[in-house]
Amino acid sequence: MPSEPTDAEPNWVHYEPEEATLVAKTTFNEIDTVFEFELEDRDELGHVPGQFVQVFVPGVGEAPFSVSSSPTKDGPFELCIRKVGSVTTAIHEMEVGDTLGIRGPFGETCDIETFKGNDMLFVAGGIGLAPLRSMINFILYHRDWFRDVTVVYGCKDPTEILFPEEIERWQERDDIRFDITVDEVPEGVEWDDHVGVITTLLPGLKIDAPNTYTIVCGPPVMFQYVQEELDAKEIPHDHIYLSLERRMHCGVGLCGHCQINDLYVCQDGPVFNYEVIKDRPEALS
Amino acid sequence: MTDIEIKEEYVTRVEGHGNIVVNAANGEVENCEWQIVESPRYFESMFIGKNYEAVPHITSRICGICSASHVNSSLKAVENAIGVEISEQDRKLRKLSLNGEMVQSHVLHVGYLALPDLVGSKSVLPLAASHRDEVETVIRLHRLGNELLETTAGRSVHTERLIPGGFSRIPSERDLEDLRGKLEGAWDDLDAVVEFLGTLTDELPEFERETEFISLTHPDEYALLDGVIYSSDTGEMRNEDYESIVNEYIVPQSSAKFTKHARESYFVGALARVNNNFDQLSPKAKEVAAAFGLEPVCHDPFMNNVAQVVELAHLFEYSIDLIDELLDAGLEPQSDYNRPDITPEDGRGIGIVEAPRGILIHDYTFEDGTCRKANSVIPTNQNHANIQHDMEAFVPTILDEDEAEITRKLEMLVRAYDPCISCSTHYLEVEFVEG
Amino acid sequence: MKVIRKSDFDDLVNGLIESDPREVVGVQDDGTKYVFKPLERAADLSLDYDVTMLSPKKYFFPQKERLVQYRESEDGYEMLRDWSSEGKIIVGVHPYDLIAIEQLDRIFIDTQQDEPYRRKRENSLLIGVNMQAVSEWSFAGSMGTAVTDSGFDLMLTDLEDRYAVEIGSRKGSKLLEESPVREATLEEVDEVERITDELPEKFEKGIEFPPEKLPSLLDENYDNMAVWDEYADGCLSCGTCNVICPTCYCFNVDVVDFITDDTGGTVRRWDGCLLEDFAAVAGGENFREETVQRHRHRLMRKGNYIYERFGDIACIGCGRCTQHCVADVADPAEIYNKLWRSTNA
Amino acid sequence: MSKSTNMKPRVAFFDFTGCEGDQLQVINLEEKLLELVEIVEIASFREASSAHSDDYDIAFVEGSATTPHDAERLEEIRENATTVVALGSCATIAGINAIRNSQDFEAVKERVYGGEGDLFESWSEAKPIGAVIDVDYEIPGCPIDRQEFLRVLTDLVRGREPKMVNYPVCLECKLNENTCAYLRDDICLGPVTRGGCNSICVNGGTRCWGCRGLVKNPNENAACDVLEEHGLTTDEVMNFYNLYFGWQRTEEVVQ
Ligand SMILES: Cc1cc2nc3c(=O)[nH]c(=O)nc-3n(C[C@H](O)[C@H](O)[C@H](O)COP(=O)(O)OP(=O)(O)OC[C@H]3O[C@@H](n4cnc5c(N)ncnc54)[C@H](O)[C@@H]3O)c2cc1C
Ligand code: SF4
Ligand code: SF4
Ligand code: SF4
Repeated sequence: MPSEPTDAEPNWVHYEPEEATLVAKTTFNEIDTVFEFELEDRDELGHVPGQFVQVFVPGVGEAPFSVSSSPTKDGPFELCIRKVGSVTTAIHEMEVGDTLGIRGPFGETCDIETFKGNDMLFVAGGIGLAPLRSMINFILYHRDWFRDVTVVYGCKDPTEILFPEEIERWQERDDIRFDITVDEVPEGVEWDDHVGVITTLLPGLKIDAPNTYTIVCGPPVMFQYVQEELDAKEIPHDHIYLSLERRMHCGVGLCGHCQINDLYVCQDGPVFNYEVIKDRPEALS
Repeated sequence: MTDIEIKEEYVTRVEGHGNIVVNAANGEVENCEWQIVESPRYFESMFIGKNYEAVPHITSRICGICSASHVNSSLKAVENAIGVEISEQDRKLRKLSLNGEMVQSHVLHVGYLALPDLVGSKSVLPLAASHRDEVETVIRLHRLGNELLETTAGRSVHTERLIPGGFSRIPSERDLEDLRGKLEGAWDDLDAVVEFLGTLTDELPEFERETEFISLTHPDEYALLDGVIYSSDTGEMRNEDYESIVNEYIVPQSSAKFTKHARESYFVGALARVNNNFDQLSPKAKEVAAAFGLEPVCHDPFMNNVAQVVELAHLFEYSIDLIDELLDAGLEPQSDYNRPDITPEDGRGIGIVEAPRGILIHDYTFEDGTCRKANSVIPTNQNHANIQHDMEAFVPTILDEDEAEITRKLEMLVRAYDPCISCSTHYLEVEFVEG
Repeated sequence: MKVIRKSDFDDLVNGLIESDPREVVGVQDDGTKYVFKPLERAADLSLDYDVTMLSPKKYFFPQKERLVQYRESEDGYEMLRDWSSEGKIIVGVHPYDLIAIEQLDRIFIDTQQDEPYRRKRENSLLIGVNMQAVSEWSFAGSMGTAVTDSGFDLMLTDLEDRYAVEIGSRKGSKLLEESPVREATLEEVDEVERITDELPEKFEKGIEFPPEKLPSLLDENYDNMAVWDEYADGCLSCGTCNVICPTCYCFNVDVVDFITDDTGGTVRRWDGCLLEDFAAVAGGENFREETVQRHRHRLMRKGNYIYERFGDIACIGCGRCTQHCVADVADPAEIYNKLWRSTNA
Repeated sequence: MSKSTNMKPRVAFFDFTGCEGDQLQVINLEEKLLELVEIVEIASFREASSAHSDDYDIAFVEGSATTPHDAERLEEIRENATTVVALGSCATIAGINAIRNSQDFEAVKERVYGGEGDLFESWSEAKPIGAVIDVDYEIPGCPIDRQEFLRVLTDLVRGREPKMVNYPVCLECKLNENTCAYLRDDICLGPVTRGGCNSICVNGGTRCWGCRGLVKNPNENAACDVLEEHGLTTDEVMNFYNLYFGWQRTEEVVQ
């Protein structure tokens, strides 16, 4: 006997998604698109930067995605999604006006309070820019709370650059340093900026290590190399945060799939302090 | 008269792969062949070196449609060879499993494979729109056969509970009571099929050819699981002599072996059983037979479909009787994971049952519980020669019709036999060769 | 403490079967083992069992459970919760299983607030029974889980023709209202005490150190590959030790629908961290690809991770995994003892 | 979200060397089959229909390939279909047909056809169809499980990737609260056999025979140890394995 849908207590996890409507989509390339969703029953998602939502596509499945927009942005929230499998493909096939299910926001992230008065360094690889963008825009909104802000972004090639217009605006600002690099430039593509893997950008940065907080997001292989560079700069390990990805079936610390040793990515993360995870052998490989 | 060239590859709505080839010029039949083009499966060889528990498991895979008959006949052969007896209760449950399969198979044949011919359709699927009630009736009856099989043997295709020495698990009394209720509830459906078919028998081509009918026979019952081989020409014979009864031989147009006994060919299956054992049919079955004017000895192969419907009535009544006997005696409980303690003797064993399509024979020799020699004679093999001779007699009578109609009628003839070619080895195709 | 005659207890159970809207389930002998299954009459109970195959966890956290149902309509999808709130009356739960349920309560109810679990749990009634027989694989005595004074609505102790009944909740005491029960005599109270005092000693197997030491023992031995490999080499990665365990609760969520329907739903079903694909993500990366990683993860989780998070040692020593592991490599007591000896030799 | 406006997918069934039990399982869907044909169009289903067309999207292929003629037909099917699904053990792992692969082929022919075994063309080995053409998906089982067939077809029609179960039968067997064969002096291939059948054979009181083939990474050494501990000789273990695993073990594991 299905239970009555009305008597749920709001704080309890009951797995029923909220309806959300796709109100806009902007396509960057064949595999990356940013989607704007509006919730049926509330105005705001109420997330903090770094948190994620579980997106349920009826008939296909559920998958976690970081919220890519900053909470300081009014109206619909944004998810930037790379097409890699069934759920992501189904979302890519949606048209404006279509609906799907959302649960969340979920997850623990970094406490932005502790960053106040410090330099901020963001290192994003590929689709890793999607979760960081929420934080970057939040920090730019409260720009005067922080000292220097630097974003380093690496992509496979120029066609895979996410949010190109926004990046242009960031690059035009003089209160933020934005460096970009691509691994390679395919024939016929115009590119007059840096070429090389992301770690080639890091040595050139002037960093006030004790007063810098770093947030990194990208594929697992990238972490290792970026960390070597950050160590070279002597950034304290508890000043470094990583956003990690695992398989998730609940988002609420039960299903066990996202477990890294004793930690749950969906609850203790997805944004982790490096000091916390560096001794967990399962975290980075 | 036009020349005729029929080459019907892979006759449809039969189990397995067979071709029909006919060519005629100036009203003269030049060639008329029933070809079996199923890829050889080499079953007899697969048994070699396998132990007595695996042999029936493999045998089942000879044919998806009559797997329970294969298992039952295989088990009889294994048990005879290694010296194992089963209980009366197990025998009755095995009979029920065999009944379930025969119901399933007959309904499949009459309702899904033959019926479309009679109403001029290519398959049963479009009939779901035009004859919804009839199709739903057929489906209900088909499922009932499967339920009989599932309740007793665990699964409808490739049984799991029938094992040497008995059953790994038996149904509960409640399962049997449920089943009995369903059987009792099926009479209306059967009556509906009888009535519907009655309106269509005019569609059956007219044809008769005298032939020999071979089946099992048993003094006390309409023989299905047990009995001895009986011929309408020569009477009762000894099961041990099956090789000299069936006389298997190889013909070039067929990867299945052909057989013959007293004449050039013989007939096995529902019509043979009804012809040979008519008196032992249940009362209801005899009523159905009367409704169609079927009485022994009937030499019209197209009446095989009718004989199957007659048997359906018998199988329902017989199953209800068996369940009553089991329930009256009370089920002897056994472990949910029964595995009889068997010390296999060396020896040879023959197992013969009536499969839906006729007598099915397995013959094994075991040493130390391991199969050293195996032979199988499959019902459809035994009918191939009869189909061939029927075709030879039938084609000249319909030569004035057009090719499409000749083809259709020849296919109907083949289908009437309900051939199960993947057993016999697999296909049906009519080939009209240039004349 | 109360006392009820066995025949009166049977009447009580039969009354529940007859009139309570909830299904009554209990421990029964299925011929080859004991299982919790729906009860047709009290006489079918086998309360002198040693251990059941699956634990009563299956009634609050079913093997397969619909979570959400959706229906396609003109303007999008309608999505409704679809899980059941139905509780059960469960008769014959041993103390270690009661403790396992209390652990799951702390996780599913107190901490993670899983509503499908909570509803079924809160609508249920647990009638416990003290062990009369001890499973040869169990080591509950050494885990401190052979007896318990909480987690039940009623707790029975067999006193030949009577049961001593301890009441654990208001729901429990209400249950007894209609039945002829009397206060236990002093002797009867003593007898129950003697039985429960002796119970922990009845186990032949045990861990050779106090369970409190388990979390730090595992911390120290995370890299003790000699021991982990010894067991993982024989492991079939079949997940048996996961699904059989009363404290395991990992799950997967699948979408299920049928081709011709415009409705469908999600189903959560038990998963196991020993299964090969458990920690694989889209794109092919598998974070615990090697059997030994998965095997170690399970034993770390039982003795360390859950403890760090929720404060419980998540192995209650029932021995089910030992009994049912086909390859005979799952026994936590044996593995923990080996680690203990290799560290304290 | 709006329902994608698909054309009716066209489905065809083909049979090679096998018992046609898998197609019978499709017919055994009973009423569901009638519902099914409202969603998909049956282009070819020889066992049940005389209608035939070479225009189809999804081809379900049952049976093993055993002759050069089979190979030609398979190539044709591959060319016509967008998606080829192997149906049942004979098609996915050569099934029991592979038992004879380890026997001397001359002896095999002799046993069945006496001196006239060469009248009929056949390879000395029975092969799964994946050894002859590219296969997109597999539905193992002898016979297939009806629910699994429906799940795969539903996935294909809805544009989802059908996923094959990759855990051993044991898992399902434990969930069904069966008494393990090894605890009752029997033997069983459940520990290395791909699940998805809901351990139906053990539920019926027997053992798993391995009909769905090996899981992706079976721990065969451990499974053999278990069998030997329960009294089987190495030869007997191999004989048991070769009921269904013959092809996989020679072609996939050993190579
Ligand atoms: C916290 C978090 C934030 C993420 N943020 C983003 C983002 O902003 N943008 C983005 O493009 N991607 C993000 N991802 C990755 C994204 O979740 C996966 O790409 C997605 O799950 C793939 O699903 P699929 O069905 O398309 O792929 P498939 O390959 O079809 O997935 C196969 C199945 O594997 C399971 N699965 C595989 N990987 C995951 C996973 N990571 N989580 C859950 N289930 C999985 C699912 O059950 C899925 O049905 C994030 C992941 C996490 C954990
Ligand atoms: S790990 Fe084993 S012994 Fe411990 S609680 Fe789980 S099943 Fe019981
Ligand atoms: S009976 Fe077979 S499938 Fe079941 S648990 Fe035992 S070994 Fe595994
Ligand atoms: S239990 Fe084994 S033999 Fe039986 S269906 Fe499943 S895989 Fe096949």
